[in-house]
Amino acid sequence: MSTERPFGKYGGQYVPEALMPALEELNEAYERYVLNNEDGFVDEFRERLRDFGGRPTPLQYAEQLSARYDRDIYLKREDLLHGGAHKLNNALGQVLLAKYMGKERIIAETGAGQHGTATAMAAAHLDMPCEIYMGETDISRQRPNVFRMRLNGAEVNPVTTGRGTLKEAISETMRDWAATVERTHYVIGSIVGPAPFPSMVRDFQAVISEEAREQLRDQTGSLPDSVVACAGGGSNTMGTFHHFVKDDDVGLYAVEAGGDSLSVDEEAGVAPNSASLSTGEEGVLHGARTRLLQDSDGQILESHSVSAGLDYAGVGPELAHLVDTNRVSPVNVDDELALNAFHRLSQTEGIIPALETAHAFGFLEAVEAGKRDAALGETVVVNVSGRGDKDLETVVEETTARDIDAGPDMDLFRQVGRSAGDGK
Amino acid sequence: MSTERPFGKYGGQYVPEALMPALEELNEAYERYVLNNEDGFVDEFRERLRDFGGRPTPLQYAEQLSARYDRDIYLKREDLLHGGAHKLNNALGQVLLAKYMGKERIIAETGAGQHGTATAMAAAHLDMPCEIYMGETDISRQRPNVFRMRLNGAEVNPVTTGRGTLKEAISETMRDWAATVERTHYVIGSIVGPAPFPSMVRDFQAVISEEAREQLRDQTGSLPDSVVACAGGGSNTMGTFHHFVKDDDVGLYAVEAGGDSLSVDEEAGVAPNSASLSTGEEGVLHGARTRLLQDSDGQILESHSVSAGLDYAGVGPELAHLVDTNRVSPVNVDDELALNAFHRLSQTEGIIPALETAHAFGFLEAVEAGKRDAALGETVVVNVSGRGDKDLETVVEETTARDIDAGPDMDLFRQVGRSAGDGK
Amino acid sequence: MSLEAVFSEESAFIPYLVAGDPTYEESMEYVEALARGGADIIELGLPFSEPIAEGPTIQQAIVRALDGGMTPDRYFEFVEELAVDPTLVCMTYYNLVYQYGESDGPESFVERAATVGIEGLVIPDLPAEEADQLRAACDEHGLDLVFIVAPTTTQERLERIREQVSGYIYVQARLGTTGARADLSDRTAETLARIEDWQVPKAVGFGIATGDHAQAVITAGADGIIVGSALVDIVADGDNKGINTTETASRIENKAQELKDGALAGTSQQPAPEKQ
Amino acid sequence: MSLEAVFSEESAFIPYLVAGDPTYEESMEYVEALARGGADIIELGLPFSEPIAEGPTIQQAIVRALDGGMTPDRYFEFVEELAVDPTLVCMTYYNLVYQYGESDGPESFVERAATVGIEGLVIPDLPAEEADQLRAACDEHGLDLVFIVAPTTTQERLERIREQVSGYIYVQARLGTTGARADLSDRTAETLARIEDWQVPKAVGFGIATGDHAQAVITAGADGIIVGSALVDIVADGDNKGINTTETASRIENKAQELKDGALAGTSQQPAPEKQ
Ligand SMILES: Cc1ncc(COP(=O)(O)O)c(C=O)c1O
Ligand SMILES: Cc1ncc(COP(=O)(O)O)c(C=O)c1O
Repeated sequence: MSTERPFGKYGGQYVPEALMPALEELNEAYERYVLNNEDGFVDEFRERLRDFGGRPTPLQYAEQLSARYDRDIYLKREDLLHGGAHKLNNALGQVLLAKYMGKERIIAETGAGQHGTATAMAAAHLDMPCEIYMGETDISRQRPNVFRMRLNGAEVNPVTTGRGTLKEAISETMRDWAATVERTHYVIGSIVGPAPFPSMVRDFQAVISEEAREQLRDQTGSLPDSVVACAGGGSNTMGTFHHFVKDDDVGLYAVEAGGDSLSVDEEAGVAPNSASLSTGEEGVLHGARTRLLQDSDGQILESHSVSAGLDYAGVGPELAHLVDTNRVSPVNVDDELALNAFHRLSQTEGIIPALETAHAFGFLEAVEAGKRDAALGETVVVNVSGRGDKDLETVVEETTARDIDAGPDMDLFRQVGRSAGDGK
Repeated sequence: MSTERPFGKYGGQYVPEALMPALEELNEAYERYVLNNEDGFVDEFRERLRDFGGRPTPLQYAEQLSARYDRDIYLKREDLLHGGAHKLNNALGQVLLAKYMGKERIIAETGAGQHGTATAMAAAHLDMPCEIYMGETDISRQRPNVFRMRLNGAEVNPVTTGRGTLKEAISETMRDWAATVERTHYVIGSIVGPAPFPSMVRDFQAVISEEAREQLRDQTGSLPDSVVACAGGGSNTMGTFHHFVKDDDVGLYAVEAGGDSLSVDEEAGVAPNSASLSTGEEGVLHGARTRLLQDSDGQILESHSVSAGLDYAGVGPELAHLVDTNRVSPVNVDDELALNAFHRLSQTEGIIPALETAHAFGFLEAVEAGKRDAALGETVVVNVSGRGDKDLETVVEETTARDIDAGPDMDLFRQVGRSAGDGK
Repeated sequence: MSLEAVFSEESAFIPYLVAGDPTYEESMEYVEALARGGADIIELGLPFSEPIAEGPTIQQAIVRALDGGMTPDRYFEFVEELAVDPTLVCMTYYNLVYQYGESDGPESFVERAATVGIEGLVIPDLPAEEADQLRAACDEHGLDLVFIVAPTTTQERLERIREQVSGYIYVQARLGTTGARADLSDRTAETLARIEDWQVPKAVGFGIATGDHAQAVITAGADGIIVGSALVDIVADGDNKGINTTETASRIENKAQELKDGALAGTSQQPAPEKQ
Repeated sequence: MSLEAVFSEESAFIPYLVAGDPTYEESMEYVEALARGGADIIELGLPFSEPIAEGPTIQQAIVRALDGGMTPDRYFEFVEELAVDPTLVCMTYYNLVYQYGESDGPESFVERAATVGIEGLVIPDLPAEEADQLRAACDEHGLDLVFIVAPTTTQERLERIREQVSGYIYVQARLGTTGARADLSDRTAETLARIEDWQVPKAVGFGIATGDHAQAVITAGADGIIVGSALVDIVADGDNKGINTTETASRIENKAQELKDGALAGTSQQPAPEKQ
């Protein structure tokens, strides 16, 4: 299978031998159930996505943003999916597949906690025991999501190695998998990792573009001029792009986290951004050859973004390939643009986006302000990959700490912070 | 209009004279736009509910609960509505109506913050300035919702009178309205208040039962044996019941908050519950004659429930009428049953419900355990009125403080609490 | 004296206080001070837990009175015990009226009110549409039922209110809730003009705080002035600062006098009243 | 000595340490202690920031070595400077191999490794399927490429690995990551049986911690034992407790001796080896 290399030079299976048989088993299951709908897997998956997940999600015309940018802006509302982000499409697909494969236990990594909560929800729904690995740092900055996973009955295993964030959590989950592979399925949270994960996760997420393409044609009779999505690992991105890839005239923009800055501090081993498509280089991480943030030796850099879900040094191999072949344009938006976009969308459209998602909207504004050059055209579809409830504390902190033009007056937040604190 | 008395002896318009003309104006608008679809109001409302709100919401067969209770349990998934609760159906309807009426400003009260956030979202979406009145106590116990309202651009006005909860917030919003009635619309958050609010809010919420009835017939070919919904003011309740009221064979159960206990402490002026249908008496509150928690003099009692959204001394006049005429069965579930149900639904179905909603599920369990007597029948529709993200802190606190059988081991919660605290 | 009769003599000064604010005994002295200060009618508030028509000043007075143990029964005792000249009107919310006594409905309340010597009722959350039952009980027991007209009241509603009202009509000077203000609203004159031909005396309230206000309102054509928050402010101040009751009572008396004098000064500037 | 040649003499003891753990100089002494203790081959780890196959012990060693400034270039200097008898194998992850040198690809790394005297590579995240490029480079520069077989490895995959492997085959004793354990897995014998007829020497690793383990593994049919965490634990202990380098080195030497002795004791119990 790895010989197929659907993503050019990217992809592959760079994992310990102990996991290879599991990948072969998974690949076979992927082909049988997902690609060939054996035993009605795909039908059951779609039915559960509809009844449990709430699909289809709407494609909404955004009145205020369309006026502001003088283009027709359509929002694909993945924030309305159960759990609050696109993540459930994949988590539900994989947990269901694990069930078809006869696995008895689910493990997953999580950074922001969105994939972890989606997996915990799917596992509860399908009655599978579930353990989530999460870095200690992320555990303390994403408290509500830790609660949600625990409430759904999942164990949350704190990862104390390294900086205690997503990268370490993935490594740790792979280690668990290597020890328990026979009865355990590892639900990877994005289009990363060894084959067949990148293709499989994309297929589960592709429902986003399948619906959006159809919905836009129903609403306008035509295809969009461009499609915009944020990119961390890239699962919402490829999900939103997939069915448009063949439509050559549709521009595809993958918006990465520019973080504080695009430059790298080799000494400290830190890239103050997560822009692996824009600034990274080919390498091998977490089972796949892809574009990475790494130093000149090949050591992986610590990434940074105000949004925990984009804070990752790698990216899906398929996106790397589509960027190399000029089908997808990699762009990036820094923390400040993203925060401004967060507030703008909240205030003008009544949709509080995830900070990850806010990056996609930051790109629209950057183009409008002439800070980025892109021919977005008349009609733009933007994926609202998730809602921002999980980010409230971060946004309040970061907005108070910086000078965010579009932010509201922060006084009441401080006041509430105090009285809530006092009340305990 | 008040002479029509659609709810028997309940309802009416017990408000200051200054507001009466506004109610007449509203009633006229209600008849023109809502009842007669003038200028295509209803079409626009439904379109926005679909594209912005995410309707229809699914009717999901709940596998684990059905097995547990040996009945077919169907979940109406209002938790998937934008904002996370049924509240948007009403808020969007009223803000849109205000726009049709030429009003320039929106005000609303909120208790748990769910109606406030829904109104703030709808107002942002429709580009209307918005102010929300919220009791100081609620402000400090519902922090995330305060943030969300502010982020959506709404002003949040703290109400310091009384105990600083919903009852005081309603009174205060009425006062604002009395001063600004000419250009302001007051978006009441439940089927309470003076006519035409109870009918109008019900009509906006009736989409729940319209869909559920149709969906169940599609899925099973028949009607349910019973329909269960929690009842605070009763808007999700009547929304879920409305289209079944005429189906005489369908049992309708309104589940109130039993709080700590059903008995009343007249001395302290406190009813440690919010069960106005089960234990209250006829009276006049906030513009309507209905069933109330009051002392023998007619002073309104402070209500109590672990769920802020049910914590209200009154109830919609229509529900009071349907209870008097034996069409609706009023039942109640105490804090502990509700907390257990919260955990059970989270763990077995992968749906973290609002604490309000958890009461509806607590009723199923109480019937199963023989603690309540009700002929629920084979097929039961339960309204999942909202999601529990807003309640995480409360649940963790209350579960830790009590002995909740169905709760998970609370250790990680405490640990996270600590490290999050330390991290700051 | 019957309510209408009061107005036949001179411009009426109608102060409002909450019975039992801050305690039964103090409140008794303050009401007596109003009488000494020239009150013609006293609107005596029976405190209700959800006073939706009141601004912050009166809301707080209500909280004080409830905390002080005021109930409908105590209220009636209070009125019985009270030995003052001015005609007494009870101002409260409908739920207390409705719940009073053994059986539901307003009858028991009205009967008891009549017994203790109350001449009229003002129920701010009871519009004309909902008032039939209470109107009937008042008629039976010889009480007047005062209604409010607001700046927003439509012509159609004016007719409805006109049919129901007796004693006096309470002209709400401005939109909003009760509370003392620094200025007077133009809308007062407008509203007065709209009901110029009504037979019933017109008393203006909401926001009147000084003798000058009083004078201006009477000059604009009112037959009386209703003053609440400006007086309640003095009670609150006395309570907050621990001023002794006699001192507070005398401040209330002085304020009452200022307002009564203002009203009288206004009368002399009015076009000759057509006495009814 | 070439890798296969090592095994032709007696059961091989193959210890593992992370180069540069906790510092360049200390690490140098510890590796020398391994040699003194009887190591036949040394697997010298080049630390990578994402060591997905390692358990906690080696993860921490890697963090120490990276913090101590270890890089691929320093690693090669380290190997050059090292004057020991045992044959050296470099154990690292593929990204470091791939990135080394001016142009992408494994050639530069292999060339440099050969120059400094490394005889073979173990790359735990490089399965046979992805190894063609590296295999070619190793062939060109005369390095062996060691592969791992796991308890889960299927028959089909065994064939694929058999085609690619040289030097020795690393038999993973159990599922999971590296780390010293108290017991040995049955699955070791099972795996050894499955590859009994392979020409290449079989070294067993993952969890071997004592001389007794070593003996048991060799008795079960292995040609060598690979021991990492049990040795790294000593380094960690020395570092944590501030034990001096000489003392730690001698503890390492002792442990090495125990393991080597165990392996030799195992040999005598083995069925007479068919020498290839
Ligand atoms: C809302 C949301 N959007 C986007 C992402 C980024 O992931 P991906 O690029 O795989 O879609 C995340 C990850 O947590 C997320 O939660
Ligand atoms: C999720 C949810 N359910 C129910 C309620 C109770 O309101 P009602 O009885 O009007 O539906 C609330 C009120 O905040 C709520 O947030």
